[in-house]
Amino acid sequence: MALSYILFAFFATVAVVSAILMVTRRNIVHSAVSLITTLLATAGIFLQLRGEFLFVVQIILYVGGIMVLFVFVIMLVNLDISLRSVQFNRQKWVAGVLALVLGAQVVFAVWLGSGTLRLPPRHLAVMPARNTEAVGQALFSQYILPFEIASVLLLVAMIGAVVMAKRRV
Amino acid sequence: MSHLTMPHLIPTSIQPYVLPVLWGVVIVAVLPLLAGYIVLLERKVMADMQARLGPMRVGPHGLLQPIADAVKLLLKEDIIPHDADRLMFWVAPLISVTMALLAYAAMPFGPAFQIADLNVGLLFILAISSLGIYGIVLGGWASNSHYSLLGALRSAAQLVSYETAAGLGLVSALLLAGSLSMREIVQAQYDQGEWFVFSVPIGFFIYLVGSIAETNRAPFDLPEAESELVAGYMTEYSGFRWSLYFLAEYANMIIVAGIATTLFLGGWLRPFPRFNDRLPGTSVEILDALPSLVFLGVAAYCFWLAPKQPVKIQKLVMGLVGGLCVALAAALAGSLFAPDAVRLGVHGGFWFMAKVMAYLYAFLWIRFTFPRYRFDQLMRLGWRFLIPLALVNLIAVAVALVVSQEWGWHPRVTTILATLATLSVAVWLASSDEKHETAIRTADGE
Amino acid sequence: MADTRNNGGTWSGASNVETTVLGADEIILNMGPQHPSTHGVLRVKLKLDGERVVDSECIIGYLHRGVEKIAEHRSYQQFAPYVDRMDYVAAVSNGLGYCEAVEKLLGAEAPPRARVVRTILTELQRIASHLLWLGTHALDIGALTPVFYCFREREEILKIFEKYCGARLTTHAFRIGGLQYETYDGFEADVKRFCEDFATKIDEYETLLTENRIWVGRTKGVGKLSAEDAIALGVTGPVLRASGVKWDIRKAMPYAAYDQYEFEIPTRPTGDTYDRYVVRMEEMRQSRRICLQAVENIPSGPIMAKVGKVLKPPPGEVYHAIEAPKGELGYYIVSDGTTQPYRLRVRPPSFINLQAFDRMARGSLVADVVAIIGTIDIVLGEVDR
Amino acid sequence: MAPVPLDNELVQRLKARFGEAIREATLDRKQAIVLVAVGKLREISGYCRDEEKFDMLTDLTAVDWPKREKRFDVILNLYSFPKNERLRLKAHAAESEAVPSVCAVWPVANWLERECFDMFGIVFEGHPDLKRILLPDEWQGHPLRKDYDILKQDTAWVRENLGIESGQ
Repeated sequence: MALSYILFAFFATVAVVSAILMVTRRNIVHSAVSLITTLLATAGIFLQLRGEFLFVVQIILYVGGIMVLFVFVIMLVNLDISLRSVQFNRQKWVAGVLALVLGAQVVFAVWLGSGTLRLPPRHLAVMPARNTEAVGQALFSQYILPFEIASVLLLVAMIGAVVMAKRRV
Repeated sequence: MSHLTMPHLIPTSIQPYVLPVLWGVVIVAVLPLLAGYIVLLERKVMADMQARLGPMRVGPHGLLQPIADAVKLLLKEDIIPHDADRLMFWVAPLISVTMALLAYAAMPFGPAFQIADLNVGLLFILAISSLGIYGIVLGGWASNSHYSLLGALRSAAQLVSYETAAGLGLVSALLLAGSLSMREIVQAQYDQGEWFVFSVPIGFFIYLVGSIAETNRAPFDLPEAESELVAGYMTEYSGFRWSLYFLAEYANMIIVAGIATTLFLGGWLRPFPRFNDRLPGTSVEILDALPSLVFLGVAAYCFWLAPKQPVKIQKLVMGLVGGLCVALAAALAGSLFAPDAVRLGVHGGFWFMAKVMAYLYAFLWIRFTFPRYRFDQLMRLGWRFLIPLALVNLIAVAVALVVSQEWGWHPRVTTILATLATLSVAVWLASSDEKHETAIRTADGE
Repeated sequence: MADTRNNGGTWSGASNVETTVLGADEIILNMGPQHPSTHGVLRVKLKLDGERVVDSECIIGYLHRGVEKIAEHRSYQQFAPYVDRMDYVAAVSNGLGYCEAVEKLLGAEAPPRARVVRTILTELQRIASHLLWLGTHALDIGALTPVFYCFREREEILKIFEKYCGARLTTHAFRIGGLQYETYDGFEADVKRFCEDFATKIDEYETLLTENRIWVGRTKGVGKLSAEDAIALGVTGPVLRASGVKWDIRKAMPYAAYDQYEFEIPTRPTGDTYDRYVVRMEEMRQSRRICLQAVENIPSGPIMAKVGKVLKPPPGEVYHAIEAPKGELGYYIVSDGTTQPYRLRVRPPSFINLQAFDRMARGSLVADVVAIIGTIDIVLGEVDR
Repeated sequence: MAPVPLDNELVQRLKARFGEAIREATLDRKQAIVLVAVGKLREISGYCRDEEKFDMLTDLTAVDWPKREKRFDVILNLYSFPKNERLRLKAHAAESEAVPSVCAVWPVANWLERECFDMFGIVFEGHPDLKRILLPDEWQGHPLRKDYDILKQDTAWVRENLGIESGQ
């Protein structure tokens, strides 16, 4: 079990570090790449929980699909104009207060200790062995409604994109 | 890993760790050599199709050409453009190569030779190879030159759109296989006694076209089309860095061929797996003797050629190649009498590589006969023809399966009906596309 | 060679090249003069809106050697080799044009045997020039194989030239008044053998390209030129015939021995890249027919008219044009009675056909620009002179 | 062989239409040459194209006769597709005299006139974009003039751009 702790620690630190990197980088493409590493790290954690299907879908969808479009857009937009514009809009104080409140909540939860959290029994946390079929079954049996709603939502998004693109051409 | 026939030198406790590493090292070592020899094969086949000889100078019939190329690339000066983004410039080819090599983890080279039999094997390979796009996009952006940026954007758009088409082509075969693990897919083809290429031919066709586009091969090699964008995203790369991209491209080609073989051409299965009447008097199935006969034939040809070589050293190397073929033939023949697992392992490997090579030959053949698509035609083919066709094919195959299960018709009959239905839709799609295309041309012609 | 260093003077109002970067809606893409597919040192400045060409300007002159100025300081015989260096892909037909122009100036006439041999060599050169065009044009559009087939056939023709006059490319095969060398024995056999197996070879190219959906997709409707535009822009040769104008100097004003043979003039209605491809392929077949008819009976007799060593044409001027593979190649020679021409003007078909490039490229895509340059079939030696 | 005065219907129709603007018509080596006044060049070209059906300008060039006071001959070679005939219009122009451009009549004249300007320095008035076509923009002198010695080049441009001292 020692190995899984090491792996978890590794993935967690990579995720946090690259998230911080993403926010602080001056060069947009560097921040995009660090966002990709964050997503990959979370995929690693899914794998840790033996959720291979989720691991693979996370990579195909997020990193292989959406982030490619992000990087695509970054390159099409003319970088040097946006770099010259002011990055921060002087709301330091509001941001500071919010950060403090959030930090306090996190500290309080950790202080209470995991005993108070009503975590589901241990074995459920780990996904069943052949989880592709399991995910498929769950998706089309218990959660059929959210699945349909999600697909309608995607359809709306696609039609919106087509309409916007059409006008410009 | 239990089916591994390796003598148990390694204590079982650490076997699951050591063996994958061992196989990994073997693949990472063998792959550049294999990629190099595929480049030589490509140049030889291209030459043969163009009434000329191809590389003949380095080694007999140019057999040592890949080594010469590799050494040249190592010695070439490694230029980094003036204000390129150095970090990205360095990382981009690395991303491409690592993703290409990583995808071999789930590739079943034979019943015995597979690093990790994930139960999401196919999806894993697709996911990892889709990460390869970053190598191209970041490389194009980092070299900070007008041409390579245009090339990078074009290849990203092409890869993303053809990945969907190829993926949908694969899904139609997955419906029949019922599982994502590469090993179970091959097993399903053995159980159904039929390669999926015969039951879902249109899926195979879509995947063939999609895979050509996905590896930037002609006639879809627009990103590095010499005449317009000079060399696309690779323009600013030179020396070893450039060869990393080159290695990534050929590794991707082998992966794509591997997927097609596993899914459509029955992975490591022998052409007629169930036909097993024996050679008279021995326990050897007739078809099993085939591979060793092939290698014996090649060896004979090499020995016949050897004395004809002009230079003494070439005689020697040609003899060496002949010897190698004889050794392979002996190994294949020897394994016939070894325990079952070894025989299956060795022969499976041979058949897998034979099919991969056949698939790659189709790549090369297509490359030298077709001119290049224009970028808008390429996109139009992808989005207006291939993806809709793949969706229709998917629905048709699904309906065929349900019909064969519910009404008890023989699955082969329903799949053939599904193929015919999809074909008619394809013809309609092509003709409507044609009319539309001429409409555009006449519109912007005036 | 309009240089861009001065402040954009060469371009109607656009700012200097460096400032228009990707972000703005239009970019200026500079192709050449060292671009792999500009068939020599041609530089094209394209103003692009995305992938579509909005405006284009051809900048030429990189290969200008001042041939017409040199002609005024050379005797008529001395100038003949210079003519081969203009359209170096079809040197023999340049030579034919020049020799016939000077013969017209002198009022001399080449003997029948010389005229027939000249016709055969010129038609072989036309096939060779079209083969080189087909190979490089297909290579630009991405078909890797035809170029090797075309060069294999072209090699046969160059061997015949080499056997006849010792040179393959810049042959200087003809002299003013006729021929320098008698045809080597076996000349008729070589030409006949080439023509025989060329028929199957040209079908080979057709199977590779004509019905190829991608080839048709890349060439049909690309670089359209209507008949009126073609005549207005002075375009001649295969480009004019592909726009539907049935005109060929070999038929309109026969020269050499063309009036003795029958052959058709291929034309196509729409005048796009595909039609020009079909016209040139058909022209190769017709040239083969001419060669076969000519080789049957080459008249015997002298190969050189009596024009004497020192040529002093009486004062006056003449314009003589022939049908070169690229179009109408004309020589306007003014003589002042001395041994050197007073003024020698060459009417270069590539130079004038290239002017139609802007009309064809406007509104097409960047990838088509390469196909359009290929389809006009220009040789920069002739464009720049 | 010497040029013979020519008087066929075409010349008569031209004379009827333009009177003394048609200076002379000769036949040299069976090719018709009509000398016209340079001022009327554009009208005569328009007439030739529309009424006389000379729909293609095959070539436009010039010849330099330094000893004459109107030193340049501007030569227009016309061709008629319907009549399968050639005609050569010639106009005398002095060194600084502007010749009316025929770009409006035959668009092919655009590059041909630019080359004439580049080589002879003849200014074509009414040309859309008259600038050098073969030589670099900053080149001094017009090479095809008889007084432009073949050895003398624009040494300044050569030294500055090609870095060759002797210009040879």
